[in-house]
Amino acid sequence: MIFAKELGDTLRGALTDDPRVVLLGEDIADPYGGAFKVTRGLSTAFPQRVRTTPISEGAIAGVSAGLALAGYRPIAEVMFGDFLTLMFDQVVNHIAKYQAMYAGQATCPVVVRAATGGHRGYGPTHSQSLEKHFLGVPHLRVVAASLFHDPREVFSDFLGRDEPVLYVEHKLLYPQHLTLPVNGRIGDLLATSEGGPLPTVRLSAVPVEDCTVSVLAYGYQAMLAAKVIERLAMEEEIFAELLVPAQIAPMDWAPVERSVAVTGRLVTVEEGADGWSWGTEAASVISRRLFGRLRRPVDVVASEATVIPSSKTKEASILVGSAQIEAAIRAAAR
Amino acid sequence: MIFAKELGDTLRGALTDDPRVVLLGEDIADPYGGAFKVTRGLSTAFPQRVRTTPISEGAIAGVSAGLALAGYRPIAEVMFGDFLTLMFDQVVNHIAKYQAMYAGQATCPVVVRAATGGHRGYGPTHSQSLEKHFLGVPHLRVVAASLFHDPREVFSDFLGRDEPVLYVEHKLLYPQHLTLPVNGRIGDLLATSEGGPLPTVRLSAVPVEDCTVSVLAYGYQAMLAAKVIERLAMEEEIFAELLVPAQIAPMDWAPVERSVAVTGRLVTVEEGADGWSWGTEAASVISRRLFGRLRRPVDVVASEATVIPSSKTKEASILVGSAQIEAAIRAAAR
Amino acid sequence: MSTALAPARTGSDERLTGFAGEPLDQRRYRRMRFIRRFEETLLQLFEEGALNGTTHACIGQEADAVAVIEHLAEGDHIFSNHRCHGHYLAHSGDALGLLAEIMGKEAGVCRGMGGSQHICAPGFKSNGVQGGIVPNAAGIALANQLSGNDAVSVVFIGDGTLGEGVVYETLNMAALWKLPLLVVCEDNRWAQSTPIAANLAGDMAARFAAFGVPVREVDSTDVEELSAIAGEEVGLVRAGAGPRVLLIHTYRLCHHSKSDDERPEREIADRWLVEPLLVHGQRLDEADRRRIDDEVETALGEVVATARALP
Amino acid sequence: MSTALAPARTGSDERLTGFAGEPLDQRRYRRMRFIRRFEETLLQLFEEGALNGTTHACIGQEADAVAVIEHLAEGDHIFSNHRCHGHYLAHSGDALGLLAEIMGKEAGVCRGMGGSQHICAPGFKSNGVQGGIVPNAAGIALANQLSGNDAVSVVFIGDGTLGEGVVYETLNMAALWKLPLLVVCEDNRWAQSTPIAANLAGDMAARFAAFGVPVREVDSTDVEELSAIAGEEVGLVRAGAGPRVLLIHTYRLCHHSKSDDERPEREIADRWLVEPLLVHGQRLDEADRRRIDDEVETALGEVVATARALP
Ligand SMILES: Cc1ncc(C[n+]2csc(CCOP(=O)(O)OP(=O)(O)O)c2C)c(N)n1
Ligand SMILES: Cc1ncc(C[n+]2csc(CCOP(=O)(O)OP(=O)(O)O)c2C)c(N)n1
Ligand SMILES: [Mg+2]
Ligand SMILES: [Mg+2]
Repeated sequence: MIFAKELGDTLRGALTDDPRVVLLGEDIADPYGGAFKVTRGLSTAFPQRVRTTPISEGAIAGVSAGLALAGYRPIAEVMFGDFLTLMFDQVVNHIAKYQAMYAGQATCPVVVRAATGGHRGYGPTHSQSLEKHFLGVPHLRVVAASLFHDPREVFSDFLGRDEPVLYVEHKLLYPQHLTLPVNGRIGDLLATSEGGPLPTVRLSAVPVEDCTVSVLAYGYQAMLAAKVIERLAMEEEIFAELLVPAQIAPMDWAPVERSVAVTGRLVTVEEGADGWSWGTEAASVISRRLFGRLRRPVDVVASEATVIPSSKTKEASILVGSAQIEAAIRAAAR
Repeated sequence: MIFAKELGDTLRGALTDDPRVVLLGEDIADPYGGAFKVTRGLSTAFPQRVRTTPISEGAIAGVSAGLALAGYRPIAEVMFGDFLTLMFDQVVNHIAKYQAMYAGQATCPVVVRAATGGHRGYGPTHSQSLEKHFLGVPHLRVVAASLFHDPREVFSDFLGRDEPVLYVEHKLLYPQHLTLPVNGRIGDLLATSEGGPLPTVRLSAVPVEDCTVSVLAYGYQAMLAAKVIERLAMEEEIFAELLVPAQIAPMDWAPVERSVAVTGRLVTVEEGADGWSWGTEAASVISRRLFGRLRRPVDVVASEATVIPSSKTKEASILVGSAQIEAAIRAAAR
Repeated sequence: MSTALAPARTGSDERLTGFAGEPLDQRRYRRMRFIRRFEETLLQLFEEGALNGTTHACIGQEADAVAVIEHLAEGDHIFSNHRCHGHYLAHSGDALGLLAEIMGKEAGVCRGMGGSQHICAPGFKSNGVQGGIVPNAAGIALANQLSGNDAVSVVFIGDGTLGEGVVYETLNMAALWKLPLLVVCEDNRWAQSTPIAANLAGDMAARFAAFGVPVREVDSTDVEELSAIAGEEVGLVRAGAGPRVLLIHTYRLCHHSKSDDERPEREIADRWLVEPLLVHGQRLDEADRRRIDDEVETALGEVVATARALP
Repeated sequence: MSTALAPARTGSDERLTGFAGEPLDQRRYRRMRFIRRFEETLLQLFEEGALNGTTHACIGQEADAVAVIEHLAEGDHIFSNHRCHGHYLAHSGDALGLLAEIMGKEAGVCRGMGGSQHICAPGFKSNGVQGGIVPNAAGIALANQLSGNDAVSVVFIGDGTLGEGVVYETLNMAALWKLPLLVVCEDNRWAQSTPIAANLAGDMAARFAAFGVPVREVDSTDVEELSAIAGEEVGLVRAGAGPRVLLIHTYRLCHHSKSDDERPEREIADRWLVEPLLVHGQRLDEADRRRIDDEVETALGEVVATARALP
């Protein structure tokens, strides 16, 4: 149940089940199978519908848009999420606009998959989590891969709906095992899923009524946060409820609101740069919805707003990791 | 003192005083002088340093970056701010990165000027205020033109510093008169400027101690908001203090915090689409800094998160205008 | 001369798009006249203040639209740009839908969302961002290729749009994948206020050829000449020859959008002498021409009246 | 044979960059050997786990770097890409600064911020985003033009990078403005895992020419041949001929980054027979070659030891 493999199988399933599915991306064809090997084997099985492209991120997005307008289901891979910048025009001014701008006469359900995130020493242009810049683009959904969400369900949601979506896959998730809730548990944590095909997964060592902090995180940071809350519960009896949404924009705030209504405290965690970030909106919304009912201000944990260094020690000093998550939860629980 | 004219004179002054200043942009040369006529006359006076470019936003930004790395002071014009999307890679992965990524061995002080905003019926791809997507890009400043800030001072700040900046000029400001504080007043409003060359201007009918709401707005919306607070003061004795920053990211929150510490209420106003917007960060920061001291939640006023319609009535129904600003201030003051 | 070409869409007004059995000469003249008068009317309405926003007329380039589009069939797809009225009208004949759209009315083809530059109807789309439509059209071509049909995807761009990098990214991909894409490049010598000499280095036709996309180049405002060539190009693409470019050297006789024109008067005046209606109109009897002009005028008058009355 | 070419930067280790008065043949061999051994050492250090992140070696392409850069002078500027070590070492000779950088040490040329792909030193920069460096280099060329100096801005790109649209936007602008820009395109037949046949349609050289940028094409791994041509090209750009392209057909002998290579073994083996050190090494006496090899080895050994000991 390695995530990269599950994801690859999901894509294979989609190609098999739905003749409208087309995969485009740089170096995704066999034998290479993509920089992170997610698509390995797929071009051999579906040579027409799995295509390695030239190094042309703008056209990859633009051709995907055309396919989608014509009724196909393109899934475009961005080798490093840092290069989403080169798709920004197509995403903002084409893909996300067509349906509304054409008064519903067309749909443009492009799926863009991007390998994001740092902690690997790849340096300033190969380590970013730029998804925050795609949050709040009207009519664009942003969904984050996590170990707590089955990619099959995620993609069945994508392919079952008519809206475009940006799916961010943190590189460090690829080699990890999926950890889906089984019988209300994930390992030693209680786990529940709320809200349809892209549920918010709630994880805690004890029932939420006994938790003193809510933690909101996605992607790789959610994996780290799960470990942190487990450790804090075991070792120090600090009990936090972790909420892990799949869809990070637009957000369904209801589960977050419910949790924070109980705990009175919220810590948000993301790897992207601080300032106008994902957690910022959470802080804004929850501060409003639970006005007067929070025990302390919402704490937004994000990475230092600078270039991501290549040096491993420097990188670790600016990117959010377990230490920052733990410190924030401790501070909140105090 | 028409804004477009003042801005043109400012650019002329910069070209005259500083031989490193170079203007690049589509159709900026004479006799046309730019889609909004800001640069009219400049290419005649400085043919080498004022250049009409091909329709190549990416290269305009990229060539500007090279000029800046080489010690020049490029000022690039984007005809419609909607096309900033095509510069996103250069801004995020090149211009804003170079100084920090090269450990300070280079600087890249590009100024990008973009004509933004709606209310003119130009439709989905010529009316947007996309600056929110550039907020929180590490090492990028975002500054908004307003009628309360002298473009001469703004550009002297830009050209006196080594950082890149995105300067957004709402189209509807071009034909307006600048209204700079004179003797502590702008028209019938008290006016003070705080904070150096890019001050936050504070406007109110009565001293802040007698105000019950703080309003934070920039650009064209600040002009609308000033009229609204003046009218509400005159006609209904609802007193609000309006704060108008020039630099909208990174933000100096101190003046906002001071104002809200007095009024206990904050309304933020922007024309960009709702969700992960400028005001979101304001709400997050002020809710934290003044935790327990707000009388009501921060209210973020932004445009409906959808495509901007071409139809004038439809456009007016989704974009923030005076009516929404007034309603929000009234609600806050209740 | 056949009239097999370009049957009018059902439901369109024959006075604008052509009557069944009408000689092709007359039909072409009628369609160009329709486009010309539609846009002149539009500019007048703008001056009156009846419209808002902006608009880009294709006065002088009507022959391109009519010539290319008369070779397209059900299932083909057109992607157009900011200067899309001629293409849209040649495709659909839908004057009321377009006018209502530009007026921002609910009956508009995009219910007032898109306005002049953002039009969508079956087989037709436009977007006002230069360049980005080219990969979109290539994607539609790829869809057609995957579906195994023989539909053609046509995209119209201007000379200035050759400044956008994504155009070349797309040419490359289209050539690699032999996509059934026809790029019609309308070189009208100017991009907004900028002459091609200040916009484009090197050789325009060679740019396409260098990416492995064959180019057919023609300098003409004659709808008949253009149609013959366009027919061959569309036919080749439809037959599976891969992407091709039809490069038409022409001229825009009106200003860029509403009132911005600083081009040499003499240059414009010279081009009025070879404008498409004049060039092709000579092939018609004076009486036929008059009749068609009148029919178009009457029909358009009705369209305007209807549009004005719309909520 | 002159040694006027490519004086070593002051402060660099002459065992790596060449001794004063050394015959040019030997100097060139030494520099290529230096680059080769530096990168082989790097790959070894990666395997040991002494480095982190990623790296792209230019093994097989050393002649390009040495040949072009020996014609550059103080004031000229090089912009390089992800595969920048050879360019950087040929330019600066700064093995320690680069190694420390890749090791993420404070003594690195960018204090560990940039790592393998993001290097900055006087007259040199690199960035790991394909394509975007090309307009950056053009901007530097424009600065030189405006300053009225005769400096040359050189940018290195790979064949695969010809997929990026901004390259063409820049060629166009550079040609229009006659910028003193030299684009060196190192066509090593592959882009990551993708062969040029799957990446590039049409004709590579024609792509540049179509934008009005003259191309000099050469298929060689011989540093002497390359240098002669590069010298002419740099000279032309310096003399104000406007932008030019030096298109070098060559081959990458190592994997793309660390361990990813799925190319046909036979193809690689064939290219090892014409690798630059072999080709040029034949011009040297066996004894000189041995001596140089030893000097480079010793010097690099010291560099590695010093770098390891750095904090
Ligand atoms: C990406 C982008 N940049 C700039 C513009 C503004 N603009 C609209 S039309 C135009 C000129 C287009 O020239 P050309 O392609 O020759 O078409 P023409 O107007 O001559 O038909 C420009 C610069 C735009 N719409 N999109
Ligand atoms: C914008 C962008 N897209 C994708 C990549 C990932 N990438 C790094 S190197 C490379 C291949 C480059 O090929 P080429 O230009 O031929 O240079 P070579 O590696 O052969 O020297 C790719 C796709 C990148 N660095 N930047
Ligand atoms: Mg044109
Ligand atoms: Mg290559």
